[in-house]
Amino acid sequence: MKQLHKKIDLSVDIGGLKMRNPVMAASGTFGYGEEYEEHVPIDHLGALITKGISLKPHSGNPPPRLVETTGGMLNAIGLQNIGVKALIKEKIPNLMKFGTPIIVNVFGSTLREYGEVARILDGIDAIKGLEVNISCPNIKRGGISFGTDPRQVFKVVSKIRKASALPIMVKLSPNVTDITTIARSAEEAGADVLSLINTLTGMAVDVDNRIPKLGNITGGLSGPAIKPIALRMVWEVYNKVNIPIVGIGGIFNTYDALEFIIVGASAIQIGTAHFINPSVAMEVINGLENYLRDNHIGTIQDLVGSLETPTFSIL
Amino acid sequence: MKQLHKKIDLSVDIGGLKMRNPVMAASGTFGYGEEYEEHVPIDHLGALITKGISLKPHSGNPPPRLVETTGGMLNAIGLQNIGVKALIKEKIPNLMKFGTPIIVNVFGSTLREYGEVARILDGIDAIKGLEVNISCPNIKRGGISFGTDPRQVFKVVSKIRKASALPIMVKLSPNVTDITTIARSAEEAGADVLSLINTLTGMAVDVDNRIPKLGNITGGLSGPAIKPIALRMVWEVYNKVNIPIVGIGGIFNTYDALEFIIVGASAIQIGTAHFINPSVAMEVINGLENYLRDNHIGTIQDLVGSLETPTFSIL
Amino acid sequence: MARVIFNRKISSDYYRMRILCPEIASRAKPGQFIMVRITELLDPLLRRPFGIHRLCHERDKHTDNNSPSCIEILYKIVGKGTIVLSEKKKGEGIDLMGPLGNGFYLEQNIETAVIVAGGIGVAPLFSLAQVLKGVKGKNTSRDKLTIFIGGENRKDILCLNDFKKIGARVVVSTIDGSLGTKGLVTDLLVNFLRKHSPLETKNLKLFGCGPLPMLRTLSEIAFYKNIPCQVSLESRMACGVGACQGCAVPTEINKEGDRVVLYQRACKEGPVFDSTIIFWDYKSILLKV
Amino acid sequence: MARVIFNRKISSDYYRMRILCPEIASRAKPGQFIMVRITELLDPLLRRPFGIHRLCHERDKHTDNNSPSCIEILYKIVGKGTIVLSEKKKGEGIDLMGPLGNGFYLEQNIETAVIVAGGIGVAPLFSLAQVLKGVKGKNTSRDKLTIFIGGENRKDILCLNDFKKIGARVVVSTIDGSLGTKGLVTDLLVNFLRKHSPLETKNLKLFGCGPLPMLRTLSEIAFYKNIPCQVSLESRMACGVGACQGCAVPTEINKEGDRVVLYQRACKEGPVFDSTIIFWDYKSILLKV
Ligand SMILES: Cc1cc2nc3c(=O)[nH]c(=O)nc-3n(C[C@H](O)[C@H](O)[C@H](O)COP(=O)(O)OP(=O)(O)OC[C@H]3O[C@@H](n4cnc5c(N)ncnc54)[C@H](O)[C@@H]3O)c2cc1C
Ligand SMILES: Cc1cc2nc3c(=O)[nH]c(=O)nc-3n(C[C@H](O)[C@H](O)[C@H](O)COP(=O)(O)OP(=O)(O)OC[C@H]3O[C@@H](n4cnc5c(N)ncnc54)[C@H](O)[C@@H]3O)c2cc1C
Ligand SMILES: Cc1cc2nc3c(=O)[nH]c(=O)nc-3n(C[C@H](O)[C@H](O)[C@H](O)COP(=O)(O)O)c2cc1C
Ligand SMILES: Cc1cc2nc3c(=O)[nH]c(=O)nc-3n(C[C@H](O)[C@H](O)[C@H](O)COP(=O)(O)O)c2cc1C
Ligand code: FES
Ligand code: FES
Repeated sequence: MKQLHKKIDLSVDIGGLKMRNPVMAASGTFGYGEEYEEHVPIDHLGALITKGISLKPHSGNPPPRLVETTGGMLNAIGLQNIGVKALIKEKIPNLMKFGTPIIVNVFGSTLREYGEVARILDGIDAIKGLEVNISCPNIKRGGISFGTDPRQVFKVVSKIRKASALPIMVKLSPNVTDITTIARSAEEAGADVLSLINTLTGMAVDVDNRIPKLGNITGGLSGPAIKPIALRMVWEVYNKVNIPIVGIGGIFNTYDALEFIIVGASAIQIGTAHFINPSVAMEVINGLENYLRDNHIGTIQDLVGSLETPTFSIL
Repeated sequence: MKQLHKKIDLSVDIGGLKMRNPVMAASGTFGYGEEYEEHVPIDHLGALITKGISLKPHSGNPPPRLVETTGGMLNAIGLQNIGVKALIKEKIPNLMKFGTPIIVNVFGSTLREYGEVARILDGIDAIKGLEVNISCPNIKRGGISFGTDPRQVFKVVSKIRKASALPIMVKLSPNVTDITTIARSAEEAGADVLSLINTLTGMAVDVDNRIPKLGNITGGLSGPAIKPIALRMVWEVYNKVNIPIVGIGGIFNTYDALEFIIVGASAIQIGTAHFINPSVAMEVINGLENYLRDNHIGTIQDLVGSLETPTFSIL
Repeated sequence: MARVIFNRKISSDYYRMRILCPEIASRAKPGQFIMVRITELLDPLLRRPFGIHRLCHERDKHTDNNSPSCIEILYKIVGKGTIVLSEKKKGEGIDLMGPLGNGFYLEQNIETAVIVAGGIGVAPLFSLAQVLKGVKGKNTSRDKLTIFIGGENRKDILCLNDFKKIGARVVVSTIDGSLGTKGLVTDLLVNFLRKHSPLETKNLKLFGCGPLPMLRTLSEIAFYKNIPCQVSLESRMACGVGACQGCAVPTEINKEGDRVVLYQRACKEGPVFDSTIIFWDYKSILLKV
Repeated sequence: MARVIFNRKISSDYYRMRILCPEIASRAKPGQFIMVRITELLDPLLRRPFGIHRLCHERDKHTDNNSPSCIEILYKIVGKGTIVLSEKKKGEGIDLMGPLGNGFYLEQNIETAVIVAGGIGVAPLFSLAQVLKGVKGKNTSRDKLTIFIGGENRKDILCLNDFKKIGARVVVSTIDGSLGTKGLVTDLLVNFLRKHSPLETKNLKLFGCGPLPMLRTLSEIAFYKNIPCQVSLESRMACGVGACQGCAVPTEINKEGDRVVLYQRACKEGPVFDSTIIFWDYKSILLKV
């Protein structure tokens, strides 16, 4: 079945984000790019999403910040970041040199802060889009995350929509009863793209000392353990919204990426897998190309949401 | 540090359920006992919970019904069960011979059905308690699960409370934004015990055929993958309710069981682990005894909720 | 704990493993299976089911004891579980549960038997042939037991000489014609049956194991020829003992005059079923198992 | 891919593994570490960090090339990752990332150095001693390099002869007194320093690696005696390259006149830190890492 090695076009344009391929590095797992410079040809990535940034610098949570779980890991890095001004001054110039689209992940602890961060980032040439992390505790509302209340989500996204002309990708929290209502709020408020999922809140205990294994008590679960949940959520949201979706959660190889695309993701992000296999993004990019070629599929777009579901059942 | 081999008392009484130890077999993973008869000394178990039972028999979901995921598995058995009457006639007599407390897991697709099943089971001597599965799709409300709406939970539990004098354990769904509000509804409606968590809804895709790997499209995720989420939820609920909690989710060994007890569970259930290691419950029972002895702790109760959390943090 | 006696690669993708497990071997019947724990770690998580391929004695212990002390499994590398299994070394411990399920139903006097195997489906059928051929020199005539073995190509045709050695007639087909007749094994079976009068096939029994489409065709042939046929089915399994209901196979049974669909457990009521009770129209879903 | 040259048990819980990895070995500095992928499967999931214990040449290839082709790690079995690692066989491939982190800072002329090791903390300190002793016969006087090694009992005292062989003075203590002086290794250090005049300790450098309480005491001793001290810290790691912020170590730095706490990455700014910048009061949490 060998055929001529036709070049497959993996490029995508999702909600104004143009990328040479649909494989991005997820926020918080790829630093500011420079950390993986030696290990990954960063210019091959579809896009690079920075660690979440807020108005002022934050020092983050007390250690321990990590714990391995079966098929996953919990992280409680907290809000640690250098603040939006330092990002622009110290990190963006270096990031630019990779020639990879940069998407800045933003968050705030108040509505206002979200807006301000977005405004400061608006008009900076190297930045091709914003990813809005709505899984952050809302200080005004007693620490309940913005991302679990559809009305709050609408407000946050509207605020950012007004503050920025950049493509806006809203990153959804999986810690909700019905992710589709949150997704629709974000869509109505003007999101261009939805990305999901962020981590699921979890916990681990040191039974010898009877203390939490994380300094922050709870943390966010990522990795292959959460993939089934992430897939289900992408599929649910795909059936309810009309804007493109970016799939995230436990993607470790080409098959995992394909699962997300087939249930409805127009692109994907890789997080935890980088830690275990820094070549993972390159392997997935090649793997997607091979899959398209082997299956005579012209573009990624033709694969998005191509899941066939059984049409009959037996009582 | 060898000391006299003092007999440790593992017995617990939670909300009227008296058990020789806090280790139960979880619903749907241990059949009706007889299936594991050859492989497990069933009389050593704290209690045995039957597969979920409804008023009428159900044939269940189309295959495939199982798929392995990293650190877990998805199941979509559906409602398959022989109906409450056949349970009483065909299964209970055999179950009684083990001398292990039997708890019947019940569900319905209408409020009324829940009540009727409970009423039919009331007064049967061998049955020591009911576990109410509220993660079932509510037909009247378009398939949304009872377990995600606090008002519905209140209604279901009240209905059962009226229909039965048995200890009632309400099994909570983890597919919710805030499990503590659901827990409190169940408590207010008269639940004696809460058990958590049931499975998280997930999905898997066969990328070669571009179809779901489960006949039912989605299924319930269980196993070690979900343990961090389950632990977090038990801890959250423990801090909000005054009735005993039974911890469930990915318990594979003594350490896992201890984690749940330390964050607030008075007893635990083992599910998926039986499939991999049929001796798991016996190992956990012995392990708990050894832990108590080694740590000079008198009873399990002294360990429940003994987590110490850090009292300071650095900005 | 059971112990690996050998674990040999027998052709590109196929391995044969002999395991010392007297408690399982002494009770095992053809068609039953074992659940193997692949690793003490949690990836892969679930046990994997394998048919009992062969019953035998440990080589260096020729005891008078008639009951076998070892079983063999014959397996194909298809994913991570079988890859890890193929790395097990001689002497290593291995965690098994078994024998599980209902094996083939064998009446006292089976006059003539025809076994149809597709690919790795041959695995449980060798132990069946062993038993059908009886213990000491019984049923030695080649006419009494015929084995049809089909596969994609010659590499997928296993156990040829083993079957010959126990005195069975062996008929082979491959899709690409690289060994035996080119074509489907079920087509050869149709030809074979055509040559026999209904009287001759009267006391014939059919046994099959292999890919679902093959088994379905086999079942149709048996139905039209009115020959009793038992098939061994595969299904995804978690517990292997009947506790989880995960391995459901749709069957059609008679209930108050109606044919109703009822799910039966491959691990408990099966994996061997009478071919007439399987609800084959379900194949569109089952095929993807 | 890197390849295992040997993987030896050196005492009950300790293993020594030599790995052929010229690209890493030729660039490695004492105090740096590698991240090892334990398995191709997903349990255990994360890579595990190990200090570079020793730089050396592959035995059977005595080339003129001065740069080492192999590294060794010395590791203690503490959980499933190290158990699986201990099962790796000679000749197997092994997936490494490295050399990572900042090693020990070595000025041109270190006159006298004192190394303090607790338990498995000795691992990265041997490569440090190798370098401190210089290449060809430099610093051969025993007075120039002293190693204090402490442990629970004699089994935890590793590399004794290795240090002696390269010409260092070795002082040993164990908690149970089964080898060397009974007691804490830091108490021996205090005695040792008491015997030296401030003038003598003026050009002394301290280096330490071991359990956190030991390092804290070491740091206090260094502070009171005003001796420069570098410590190598452990922390839970995920990426090992500075990307995840997971391995944060609290440090105290001067910011506009105030001492403020700042988290630094053990994998990037560390694992070796100047002992004065570590925020030791944090130990109550750190101890539980
Ligand atoms: C009763 C029974 C007896 C069997 N006997 C044999 C035998 O003797 N020799 C042999 O080689 N194989 C046998 N199988 C199939 C064998 O269990 C699977 O090939 C094996 O579990 C695959 O594991 P894996 O991790 O290598 O593959 P995976 O990575 O899990 O899957 C690879 C492929 O194998 C299929 N598969 C996985 N698990 C199962 C399963 N439980 N049942 C059916 N298909 C599955 C999947 O659809 C997938 O396409 C039997 C199956 C059953 C149910
Ligand atoms: C920079 C650095 C260098 C190291 N060098 C060495 C070395 O040369 N030799 C050596 O034996 N060990 C070294 N360690 C510690 C080693 O990484 C851990 O012992 C190992 O990861 C444990 O893996 P495991 O799966 O066996 O244990 P696990 O089952 O993961 O854990 C068992 C115990 O080890 C502790 N632990 C687990 N992971 C880490 C970690 N990343 N850092 C610290 N403690 C951990 C846990 O608290 C737990 O108590 C080093 C650690 C770091 C950060
Ligand atoms: C160490 C770590 C830090 C993270 N930091 C952020 C962050 O700052 N902002 C954000 O939106 N998501 C953050 N995430 C979530 C990831 O971007 C991603 O959504 C999640 O890890 C699931 O994907 P994965 O399973 O591929 O890792 C972080 C994840 C990890 C593991
Ligand atoms: C095959 C299977 C069937 C199950 N059936 C039921 C059921 O009928 N009723 C119920 O309340 N929970 C059911 N569960 C959920 C388990 O009781 C348990 O809550 C869940 O599996 C998490 O625990 P584990 O990780 O230990 O398996 C089922 C789980 C599995 C794996
Ligand atoms: S595999 Fe569990 S019932 Fe068959
Ligand atoms: S381990 Fe990721 S930053 Fe250090």
